[in-house]
Amino acid sequence: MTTINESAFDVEIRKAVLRSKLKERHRVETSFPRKRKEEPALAELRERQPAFRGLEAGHRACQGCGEALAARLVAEAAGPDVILTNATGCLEIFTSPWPQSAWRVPWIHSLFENSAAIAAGIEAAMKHQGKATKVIAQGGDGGTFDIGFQALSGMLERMHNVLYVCYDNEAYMNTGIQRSGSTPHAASTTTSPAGQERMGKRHLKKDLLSIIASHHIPYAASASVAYPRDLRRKVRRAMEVDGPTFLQVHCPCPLGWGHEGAVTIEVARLAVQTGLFPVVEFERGEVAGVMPLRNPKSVTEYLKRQNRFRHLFSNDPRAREEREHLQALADRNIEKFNLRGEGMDPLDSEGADTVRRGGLVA
Amino acid sequence: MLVLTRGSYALPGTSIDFKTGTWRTSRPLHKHWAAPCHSACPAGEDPQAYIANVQENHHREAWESIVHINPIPSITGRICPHPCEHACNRGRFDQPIAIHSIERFLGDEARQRGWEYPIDLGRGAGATVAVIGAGPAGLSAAYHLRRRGYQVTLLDALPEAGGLMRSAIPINRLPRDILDADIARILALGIEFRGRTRLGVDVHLDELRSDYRALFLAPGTSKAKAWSVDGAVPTDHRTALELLQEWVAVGSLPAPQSVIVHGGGNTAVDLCRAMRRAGVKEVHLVTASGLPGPDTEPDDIINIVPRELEQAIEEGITLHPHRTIQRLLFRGSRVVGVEMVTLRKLPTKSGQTGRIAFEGTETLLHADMVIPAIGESVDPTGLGTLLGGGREYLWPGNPFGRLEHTPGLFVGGDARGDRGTVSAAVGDGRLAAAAIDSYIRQSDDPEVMSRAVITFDHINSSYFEPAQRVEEPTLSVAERTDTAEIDRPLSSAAITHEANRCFSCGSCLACDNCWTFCPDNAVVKTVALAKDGSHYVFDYEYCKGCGICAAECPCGYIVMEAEL
Amino acid sequence: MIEIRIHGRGGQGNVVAAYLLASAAFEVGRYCQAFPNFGAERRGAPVMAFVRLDVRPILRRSQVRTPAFLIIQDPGLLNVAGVLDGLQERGGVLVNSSRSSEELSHQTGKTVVSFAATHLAMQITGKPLANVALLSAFASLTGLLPREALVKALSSRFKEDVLAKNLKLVDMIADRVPSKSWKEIADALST
Amino acid sequence: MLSALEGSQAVARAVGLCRPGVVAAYPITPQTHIVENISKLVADGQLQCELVSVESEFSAASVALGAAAAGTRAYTASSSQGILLMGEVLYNISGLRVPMVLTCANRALGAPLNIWNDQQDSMAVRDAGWIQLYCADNQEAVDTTIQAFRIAEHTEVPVMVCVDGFVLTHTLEPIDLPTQEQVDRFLPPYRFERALDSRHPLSLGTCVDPLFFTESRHSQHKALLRSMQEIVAADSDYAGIIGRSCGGVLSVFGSAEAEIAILAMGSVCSTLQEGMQIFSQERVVKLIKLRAYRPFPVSALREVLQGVRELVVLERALAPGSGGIVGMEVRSLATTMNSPPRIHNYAVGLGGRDVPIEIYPRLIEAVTCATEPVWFEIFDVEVERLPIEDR
Repeated sequence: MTTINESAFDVEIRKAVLRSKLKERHRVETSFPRKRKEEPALAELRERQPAFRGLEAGHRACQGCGEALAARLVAEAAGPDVILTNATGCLEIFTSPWPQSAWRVPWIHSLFENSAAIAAGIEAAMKHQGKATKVIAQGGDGGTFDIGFQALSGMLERMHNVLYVCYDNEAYMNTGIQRSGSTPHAASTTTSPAGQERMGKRHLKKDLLSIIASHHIPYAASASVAYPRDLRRKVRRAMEVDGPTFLQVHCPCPLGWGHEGAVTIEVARLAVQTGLFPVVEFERGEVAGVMPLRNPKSVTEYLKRQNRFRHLFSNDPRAREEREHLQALADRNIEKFNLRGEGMDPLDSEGADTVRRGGLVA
Repeated sequence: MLVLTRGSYALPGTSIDFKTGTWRTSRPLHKHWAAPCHSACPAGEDPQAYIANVQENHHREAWESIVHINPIPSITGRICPHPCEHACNRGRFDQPIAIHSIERFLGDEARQRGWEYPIDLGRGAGATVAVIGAGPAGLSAAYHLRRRGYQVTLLDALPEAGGLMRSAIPINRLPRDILDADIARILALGIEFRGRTRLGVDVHLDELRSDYRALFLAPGTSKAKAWSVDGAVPTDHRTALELLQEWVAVGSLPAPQSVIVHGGGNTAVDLCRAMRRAGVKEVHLVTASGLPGPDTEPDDIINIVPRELEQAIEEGITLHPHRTIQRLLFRGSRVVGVEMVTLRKLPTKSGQTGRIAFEGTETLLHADMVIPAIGESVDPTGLGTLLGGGREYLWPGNPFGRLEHTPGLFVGGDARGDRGTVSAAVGDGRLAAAAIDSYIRQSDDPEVMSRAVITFDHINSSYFEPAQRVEEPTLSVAERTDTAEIDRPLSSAAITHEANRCFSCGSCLACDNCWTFCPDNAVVKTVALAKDGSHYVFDYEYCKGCGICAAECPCGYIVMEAEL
Repeated sequence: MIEIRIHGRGGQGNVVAAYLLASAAFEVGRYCQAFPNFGAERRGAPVMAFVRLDVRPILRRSQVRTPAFLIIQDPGLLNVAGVLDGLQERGGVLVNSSRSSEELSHQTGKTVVSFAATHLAMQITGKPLANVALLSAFASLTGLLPREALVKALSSRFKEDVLAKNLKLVDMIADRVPSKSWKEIADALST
Repeated sequence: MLSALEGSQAVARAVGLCRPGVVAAYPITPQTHIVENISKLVADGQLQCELVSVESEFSAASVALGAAAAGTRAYTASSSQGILLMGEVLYNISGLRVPMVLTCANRALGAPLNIWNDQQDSMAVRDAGWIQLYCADNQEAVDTTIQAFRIAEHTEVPVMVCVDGFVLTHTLEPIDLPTQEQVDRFLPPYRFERALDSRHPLSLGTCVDPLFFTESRHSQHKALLRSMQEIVAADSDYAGIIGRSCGGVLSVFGSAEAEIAILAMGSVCSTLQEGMQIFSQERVVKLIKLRAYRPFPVSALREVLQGVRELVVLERALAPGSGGIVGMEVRSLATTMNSPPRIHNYAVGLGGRDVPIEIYPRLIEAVTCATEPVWFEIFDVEVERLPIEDR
């Protein structure tokens, strides 16, 4: 008989492990576990992927979910020595239906509006414990642009060493597609429906990134799931910074935007290539880099692929007006951030996703 | 029994217990399409495959991949009109891959570096096969038979092997040292070559048929076709092939003031250029085909290597596309010109296409000499009843060249009647060798690969950058001679650049896109485990069937298949 | 139990005076309790603080309604309604004023001791804060708090130069008021 | 060592003795002095902790939650509206079973705006799943604060230490602070088994569906009930090391046989205690000082109420439209007694209304004269100040 003092927690863990082992599917380790011969080959391969797998398969996101992809890429680029917080929202719900969790990094969900504050607390604890573990706060656009904005602003102002990642799918998707401060102008949502009197959302998409950058933080950037290499680079960049950093990741929601899951990436790419979603970097409040647009595309290319803008293609004369309005907004972005490229650039909107044999090293 | 955890925490990665694969209604599959270049190659090469090797700087593997199909890439790289490039999907994006340059580069590398043909003679069947005609079809057949371990005797009427490649292709397009070296390398594999052996004179079919288990006939076409315009023939009538062969062998050509060559093949253009260089001031090429451009349907483009056409124009050849000769103009017995008429290849009532001349478009063109370049037929000498009934070609009627009524006899190359390029001849030789092997082993015909060809709309071109196609440097018009090769070689760096332009149509590029973009971690990266040769496997336990991988595969290698 | 009420204005260190008084008493072994009449008043507005001193633990936490002593930080406060309310019959009033004790006693009908504390404080500390001066005077009047107790209390709150000046002020005040004239009352309440 | 300290300063120093790693707070009267004093300790290098000056009470609670979940001892403090702004987080902290300590400097809730003391704020979050301990004086505030960390960490239930605003927080009185060595002996370093740790990556705060939510609430309820033993144990261990006890879940003053009893929470108990001494000639009375309101010590109360015929329950808050809050719960437990006392329920001292010592005889008189039990009344309402319809 052993005399090691086993805490209640250890016992719980041990039982859970035993349970899982019975089902032959379980891991606690973040590193790739040893070969288990009795396992099927695929399960073994799953463990031996050349990238850190922060978000496991089996989560319950919709087919073609842009946010799931973005979160997966962020966790991959950031892990494993990282702690994640998560605002209430789709990502939180679909990754953590007890007793399961898709996260393979330490993760905590508290509330809708306090992801940044929870992260600040964890960061303070890491500092106190003398650990270098980086903290990443995550939230959707609702939890970031709207309800969680105050906590986020406070966290940035206090210069916590936290990377805040906003998965921007431009509406409250978890509750069924209600408009948020991030919903683009003229988009139809369940609380900004298009109808006889309205052409979707009346207000503009909040320019959150500029507001964030105005906190004079070391690094704030936007990125898109359509450009994973750029996204990974920005995550790594932010991870290197000792101080508050911010990433706004544009990620389509097939359900909320009204497109097939298969075209998630295409839609995201068009958002960038039209100038509607500028991919930019700020350092200490100043624009420090942009992804130039090689050939800015017409916003129509982007709008027509999504049902949330379907009313903009009706016979109503306001439809044309709103399309032009959106085009003007895109043009304004292009002008404001000087997005128009000067010839071909390997990191512009058409070069940044170039593939080559053997995959992406970055 | 599941027991609540304190504060309802969960263990990491336990979502793996939840099989989201059950959500799926369609699933991604790897579909190994035929690349258009592969499908278009008369020799049967798979350029996409060897370009993939070049991308990884595996030049030798690339070359081995070619010579598995075609033993003379350094020759075909130079002289083939490369329909592969015309078919290349990249042509819909910017410009096609310069496949011929890559092929030529690899062939030259192999020769210069002394790479040996990857042949395992150990499995030799030992049986004897005779190959008649040492042109590209015969050489290819001999090579492929030798690869299969047969004892091959290669017969040719001429003292040296090479056929038309030696007799009719200008030296400045195909330097003879290269031709000699490549042929020598093939023959050195253990092929017995007997030159100066003319069928029907020095050897006879019956005797060969009894001495060898099988025969491959590749005599080529050396008999000038009867040519006249409404029954009229110039008194100084010479065919283009005759003149070209004379020029290649002897180096002399008639040199009138002006010449009209009638035809649309390489022979016609080669002759035009030779005559221009021989001092003819005005050289006209009248061809029923069109020039590459928006006005010309793909199947109506003149069958000439585009760069050669450009070079011909540079050298001062005047082209008359979509024209034919309707009448010869005579002054006494001497030809002084032709009447041309415009024509187009159009669908006819029968449902096929035909060339229709338009009344009222007649024009006159004056010249001192009119030379037809409209092809040749098989010399019947020694072929006996095989060419009975006034037929000009052997028309085997199957891709293997098997002559159905004479077991053990196979035919390929120009003599088939439906070929016209060195590459096609090489392809014939390869297929015939396979068929001969089957015949001798008394097994079924080898399977002919018939994968669907992937079109441009399956390619996700977002993932590729526009990039200028490399062009081989050429000698300036002033520098050009009869012997110096006009097209100069490309550097290894240029070849790598060019190879990297390849879309890898319908074949996995191992770019990681599917692996990167799967929101569900349902694409697993592997090399060892993928049964279909790709670098990734689908984890159907978790794949929800969203289709992102298929949409974002740059190469069209992933398709969605409904699951009922 | 001795109950004291201190009247002042926001910014005059009224609560500090109460805390110092209680702390000083604590230093001589008394139980004590000091607390402000918690208000939201801003600088200049009349405020109060309470002090209880006893030889037994003090339990009650109600406001001081019947003080034995009043300490009034400026004469203007005498005009504020309720300032003198509940003062025990024998109780004393210590006022910071340039008017004489007699004059003020007459005016209020109470036993008043007055002196110009602000003026003195200004001379010594350079600041117009009467609280420490009044405290010293209170100590002298009642004999409750020996100098050492005051020194300890002040030392816990002030440092270096400020402390030195305040101590100087304490010493200077001691004989400005009739020493131990309220000792009898104080002693009576202390049993 | 005994020293004369302001209540807030004493609490701050007690917190400091507990060596928290992270303190997060947002200023609100009357809590401010606590945080100011902690800040001073940090500024003077007497406390090594991360002081996070957040932008709201909501974030204060969240930061403390994050820190505690990451395995660091965390502390926060607030009052009134601040407690309500934290409300959502408070439920969350307890549901996650993350231990931490919060000082509530009790204050009324607006509107109308009022910064003074009553206990409406902590009452408003009484069902947030926190242990609530009420302090009668500043010595108790100090001792309870130190005990609270141990209770929280042993039970993994967060503890709210309720200290009456101003009446305690701003009152200077002699307080005995234990030594660092004593506190260290009592309170071992924090160790949270489920701490966020990249070597052991758990997921906290998952979504529990109807199939298990009932059980999770049951577990939480049980944890609160079990914490009763830990409250008593911590108090007695504390007494063993430091030599002073706070009476566990409740204390009784006066004669055990008394047939009249007063039950109260917080600083009003001190005044009543003195009232009992001063007015001892009136009647034999016992004072029940309820320290643990959550968990609600049903059996301990039932025991001390044996033989009581008249029970006054005093509240510093009310449930408008219903009446007393504590009174209602006491009344409900009394129904389980064989001979329950008559229960008279009063709210006193709302929004800083002074609770004079005379309240004691007045209450005794009121209940002894009452023909019917007083269901609920706000004591000391000046009727003539009311609009006619509200009298």
